[in-house]
Amino acid sequence: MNEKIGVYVCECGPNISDRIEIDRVIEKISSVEGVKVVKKFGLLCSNDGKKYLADEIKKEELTHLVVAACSPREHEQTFMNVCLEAGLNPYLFQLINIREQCAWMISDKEEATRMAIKYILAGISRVTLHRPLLKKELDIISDVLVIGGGISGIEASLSLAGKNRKVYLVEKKESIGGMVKNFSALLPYQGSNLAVIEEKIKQVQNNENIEVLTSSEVEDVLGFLGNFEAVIKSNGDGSVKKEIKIGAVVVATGFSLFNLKDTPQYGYGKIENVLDALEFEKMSASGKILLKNGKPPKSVALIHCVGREEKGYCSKVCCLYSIKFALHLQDKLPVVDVTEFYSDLCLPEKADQDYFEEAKKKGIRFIRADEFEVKDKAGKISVEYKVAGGKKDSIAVDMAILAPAIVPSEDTSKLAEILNLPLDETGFFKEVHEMLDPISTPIEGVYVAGCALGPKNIPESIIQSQAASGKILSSLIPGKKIEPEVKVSEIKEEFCTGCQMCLSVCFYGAISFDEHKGISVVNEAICRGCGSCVGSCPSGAIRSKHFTYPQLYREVLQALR
Amino acid sequence: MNQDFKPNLVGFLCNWCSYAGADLAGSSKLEVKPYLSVIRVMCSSRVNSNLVLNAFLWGADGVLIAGCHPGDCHYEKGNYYARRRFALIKKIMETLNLEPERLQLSWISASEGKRYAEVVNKFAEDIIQLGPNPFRTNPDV
Amino acid sequence: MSTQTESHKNHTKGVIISAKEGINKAILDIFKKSLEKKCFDAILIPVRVPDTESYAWVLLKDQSLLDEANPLPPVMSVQGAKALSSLTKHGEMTQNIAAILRPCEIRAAVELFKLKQIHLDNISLISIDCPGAMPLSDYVTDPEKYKKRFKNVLDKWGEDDSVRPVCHICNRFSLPSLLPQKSAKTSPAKQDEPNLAIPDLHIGLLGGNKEKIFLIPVNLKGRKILEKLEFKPDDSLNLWENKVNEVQDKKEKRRNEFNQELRKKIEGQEKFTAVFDECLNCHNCMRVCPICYCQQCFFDSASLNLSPETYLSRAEKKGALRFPLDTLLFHLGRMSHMVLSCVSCGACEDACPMSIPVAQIFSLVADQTQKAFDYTPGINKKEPLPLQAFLEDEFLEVETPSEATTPIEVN
Amino acid sequence: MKKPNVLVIGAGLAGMEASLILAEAGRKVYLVEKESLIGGQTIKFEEVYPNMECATCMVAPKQQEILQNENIDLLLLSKVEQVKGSVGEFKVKIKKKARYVSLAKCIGCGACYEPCPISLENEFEEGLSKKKAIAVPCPGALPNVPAIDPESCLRLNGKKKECQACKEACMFDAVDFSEKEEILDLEVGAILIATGFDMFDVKKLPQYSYGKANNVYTAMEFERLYAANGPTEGKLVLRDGGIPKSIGIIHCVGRAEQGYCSGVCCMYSTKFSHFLKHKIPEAKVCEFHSDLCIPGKSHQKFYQKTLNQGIDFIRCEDIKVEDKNGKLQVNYKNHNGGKDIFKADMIILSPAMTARRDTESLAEILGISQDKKGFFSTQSEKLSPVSTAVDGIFIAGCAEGPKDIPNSIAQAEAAAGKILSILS
Repeated sequence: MNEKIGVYVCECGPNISDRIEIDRVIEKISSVEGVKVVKKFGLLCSNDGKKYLADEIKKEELTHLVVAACSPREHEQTFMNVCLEAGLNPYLFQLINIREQCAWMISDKEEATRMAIKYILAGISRVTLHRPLLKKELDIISDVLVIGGGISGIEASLSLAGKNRKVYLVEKKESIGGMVKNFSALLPYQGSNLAVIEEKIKQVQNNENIEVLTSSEVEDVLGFLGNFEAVIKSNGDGSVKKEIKIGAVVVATGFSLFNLKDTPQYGYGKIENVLDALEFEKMSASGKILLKNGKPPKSVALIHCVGREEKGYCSKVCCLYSIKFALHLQDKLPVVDVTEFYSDLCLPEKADQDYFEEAKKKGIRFIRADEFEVKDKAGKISVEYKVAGGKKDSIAVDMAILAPAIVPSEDTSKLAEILNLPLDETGFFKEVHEMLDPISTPIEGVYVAGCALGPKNIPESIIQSQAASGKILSSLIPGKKIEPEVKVSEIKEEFCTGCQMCLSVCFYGAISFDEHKGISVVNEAICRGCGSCVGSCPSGAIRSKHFTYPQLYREVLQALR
Repeated sequence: MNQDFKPNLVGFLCNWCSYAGADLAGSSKLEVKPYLSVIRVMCSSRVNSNLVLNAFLWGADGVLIAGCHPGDCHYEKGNYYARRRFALIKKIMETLNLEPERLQLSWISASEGKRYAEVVNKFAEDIIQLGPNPFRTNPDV
Repeated sequence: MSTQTESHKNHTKGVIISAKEGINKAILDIFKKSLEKKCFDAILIPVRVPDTESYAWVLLKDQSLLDEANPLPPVMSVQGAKALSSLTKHGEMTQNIAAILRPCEIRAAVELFKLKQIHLDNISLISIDCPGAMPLSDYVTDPEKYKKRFKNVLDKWGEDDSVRPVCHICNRFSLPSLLPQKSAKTSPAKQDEPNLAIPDLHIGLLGGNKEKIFLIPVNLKGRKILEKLEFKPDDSLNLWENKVNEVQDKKEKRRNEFNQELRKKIEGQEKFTAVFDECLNCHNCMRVCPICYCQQCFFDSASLNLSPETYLSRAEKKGALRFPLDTLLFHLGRMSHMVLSCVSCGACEDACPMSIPVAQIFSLVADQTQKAFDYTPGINKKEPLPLQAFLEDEFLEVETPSEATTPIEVN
Repeated sequence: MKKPNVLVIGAGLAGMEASLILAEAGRKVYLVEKESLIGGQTIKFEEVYPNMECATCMVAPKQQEILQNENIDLLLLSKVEQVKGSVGEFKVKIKKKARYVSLAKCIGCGACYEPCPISLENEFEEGLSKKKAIAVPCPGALPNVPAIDPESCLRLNGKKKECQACKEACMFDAVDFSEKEEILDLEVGAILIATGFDMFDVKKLPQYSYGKANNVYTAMEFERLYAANGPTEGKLVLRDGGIPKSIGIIHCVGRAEQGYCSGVCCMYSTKFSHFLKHKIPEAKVCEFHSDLCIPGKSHQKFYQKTLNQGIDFIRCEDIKVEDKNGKLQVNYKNHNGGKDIFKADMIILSPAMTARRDTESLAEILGISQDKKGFFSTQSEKLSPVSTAVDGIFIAGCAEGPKDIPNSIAQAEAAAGKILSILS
């Protein structure tokens, strides 16, 4: 043992010195093997204190530093920086929390001192096992792959593409624009006219930093933030394959509509002039709102929440676009009587309610009802329903427009497999954290925006795309390197038996299996250092740097002294 | 029961919730019994039978594992795995009747300083009632 | 039990084969035929080692050598799953292999499959009703005697207690206990599809009182094999089925009583330590255990590498410290690592030079822990290992309640 | 080329998120917060729906990052006074009030609270508890450094010039009565408004008897009442000391007056029921709502779960709360027009989220407009939902309108993205 350990006890003013007999602590500690100096200081986190520590490290040529002061959550970083300045690897340092854990918790001075000594001894015996850890720096690719050419994908591409950032926009269909292209109009306060969208589409096509790959699909994506490789299959013309390197991926694959075959009671597909929302959007976009018989409808029923019960969630946008339809019908047709059937009006945004009031003023009828039956009665459509209180009722209309629930687009699960992303029970992509990190996924560098995450209106989708761009623009700066976590897991090859327990418990997909060697491999650029894999490995083949078994055992043994 | 018995308790606390909860207990100056030695780990899922059994057989009178409440894990799912691993050890100890009461799992959030104090004090009392871990003095272990 | 017969009624028809010249002969004839008919390219089967009384696993290609084979030897010298693992750990079989295994060996094989220590592609697993095996230590003292005694074991199925204690209380000795069951917490992986069944064929001995044996196709693959062998699996197998149920019920009962007794004997720190007092730390139990697949056991104290000083201080506290060290740590640790997959095959106990009832203890703990996790090892290839999965609302009882979690009483 | 700095107004969830992203990109961020602590409204919540996560645990790591990040210059107790110039070259005047306690010297031991002779209503705790003239608003507040309230401090308001109880108690010489308010001049390339929201003042609606009847609470009050770090340390005790056995939760308080649905009240009210039922299983909990607004893929599931716990959800109108000598009574008109009553010993009001009172003055300073609901207005009709009419000025979070947490975060990230792309 040729360690030169320096132990410094912070008095933290009276906070520690009043409640712990620091001198007894010092006396007890100084005899410990490997300890070169034990000293106390008034307030180590103060500027004087930091300077003092730095000087001590140099003067005493310390190989390890132990500071007994406050919680690591307060000042671990502070003292690690001091180590850096003084030329000591910051991971050869241990902060012992004798303030929160002893001085402030234990009123009996005798006991507090006893525990403080325990903690410091533990820290000393632990620190001697510390290994210097070095920050790694990885080069990054700043180009981005955007999957899906709808409004979300378009927005993401536009806000990302730049002079030193190329964007690959992959669209399954033969042209970009997505669902929005079918719309007759947008809500007045959500982008009043479609020109804005056509403009955006043009901008994409004219942007030399955006490579649009239509009739194409992503076949494979591998890698991690800053260094992904993807294979794009352009099956438009006999499946050409293209390999690209990108630093991040934005998934914006949008949505599709609930399959109305699953709710036959609405008569969709069986009864003439029963349309779904998308069909009506197209119809009114074409400017000809006509029945099959070529005449304009005189009465229209709009039915909300179709499939809501089956899917178990509210799709948020149906109430509003149904109101939009109603106003549009009134606007375009000389005489038309419009009725909206809803369960709960969902008007969650600040301008929504005015829009609804406007519709009411203009004579749109709103009826809360459920248990619908849509029937064909002598060429007319009869909508039968139950109102609150249980009373049955019905009306006859020329046209019925159904608002089906928003559901994940067909190839969501396929793509989830390719990207190794989780889905939630509704089948949409799952956020890494529903509240705090709503557009990120467990795979760092892969983001999801728009309706691929769940039902959303257009502004929300755009916001999410810009959010994804924000994350990418701040983490992938051309020429800048990224610094992955250093307290990560590593696998001792000779002990690994290849049972892949660790793979199954790693939430971030940081561990892969090397078929050739028959062992698991940690990708240090992805690992966040939680240590779950270590806990899962029966052979002890995985060690988490800075939290190794021997280091923790040392702490346990001291605890049992 | 031995009045002046001072149990040696080992506590594995996750960095993000429980350790923060402990800090809050301290900064709120709540009285906590001076028997638990806290060992900080990044996530409760780092703790497994290897650590717990060693502590226990080396004579720890009690071992506490504390992490974020289910659903709150800083690493999303860690504490669910931790719970299963703990349940296994607990079940083994129960079956062999090796005083399973000496093992405890508690969810303590960063805002639950008071709860931290409660949990630790209650645990200490229970263990004092139980007396020293027989393995302390067992030369065979 | 009832559910078991339910789930396996769908496919209880089979072939009745006469065994006038003895069970072995009957079985071996089937295998010879299967090699001729190219059902398999080779067979993994226990064979008596020439001029000895011991048995070894042999991968047979030449059918003439089958005469020395013994599909149901009186002892379990090597756990079949271990043999299968050493055969296929590093890649799948390129030819069709049949392996004839006891139920516990099949289940161990499935666990090893989940642990990626075994490849089951192109391997037909054939299970056989198992009457249990003789304790190895007894057998080697006087093979002749115990071979005779083994015949009696086969006659008095489940009654002769000269078999190893874990065999005597084994409740998974036949096909029904190898079939996936509907489970309380039915996860998608736990559906009861016949094609999830692990063995393709099962050889039934029960109820045939040594005059006939039963050949039971368990899944599609099994049926195909029988076709190739020109067997029509349409004999009804009530005889076998009823006997299985009868023995099963007896054994379940016996197992419970036995475990209750055992528990009394070993529970508590003092008794438990005493049980392992004689342990030599030879770690044979670990080496022969099919589930212990680690290259090096974590609990070979090497991995702890503690300084002498720590041992001194431990000795100081205790007054004395026994070496070699960490006997209990090894056993409890090994238990915590493998007991959820333990199939109670008894290999560990056979291997213990000090005849510590290690298999009985592990089997007892296995019952309890596996029940707690609603997990039966070796039944369903698709079901994840308990420590690889979790449910969000489970094991709520293991968390010690405190004010924040317990509702307040309103007077 | 020197990258322009960014001014972020408001250190709530949105402001913090944006600041961290901008700082990671290497931008210098001036984060202006008018309070003495960071974290905004979210840190008042014990749990957030739908997964009932502990808000403190969620937010604390972000707060720590903010305090430790060198690229972020945190200006507490500060207000934007004046903004001149245009995108890329805004000139900003900040008025920074005196804290009278040095962030550098104070270590948050709290020795100074106890000797202070003055105690006043703690606004952070919605007035449910008192605090000293020198104090942190709640345990665990970050930065963990008290501030002195100059209005009530005897020395600073001149009532007792010689008082220096706190200064004497402080071992770190962190208390400094001479500290003066400062004016800071900053140059920034872009500005992000993340000033958050206020709650509708329920006193305006006498029919709910708030302030008259003892046990009528606002949602925010209830949030603090059940927070583990709140005035009762999470114990559910009413103002009169009892434990509620029958609780009514009233939605849409102020919706009619404001003319919009706030989008989150149905969910947080459901959260309350969920908590109450868990805490007091035999309690009767009743939610009075108009339309249930539970958009989003996971919200209905949470509602169903709570419903199955045995909560009554009653669709009704004309709700009135009466105090019948100490006992509360909810009178309402049910869906088929009949009158009904519900007897309760606790009422929780779920008020609308409104624009902050200071929105108008700030809008003026920034030269941007407000919508007719009083929130800052964006270019949403131009499909750029986080941009304002003024180039280089952006909005995130509830400053733009009522929002839940994920949408605020997304907006913050979006605004940061826009700023990074226009200033690169």
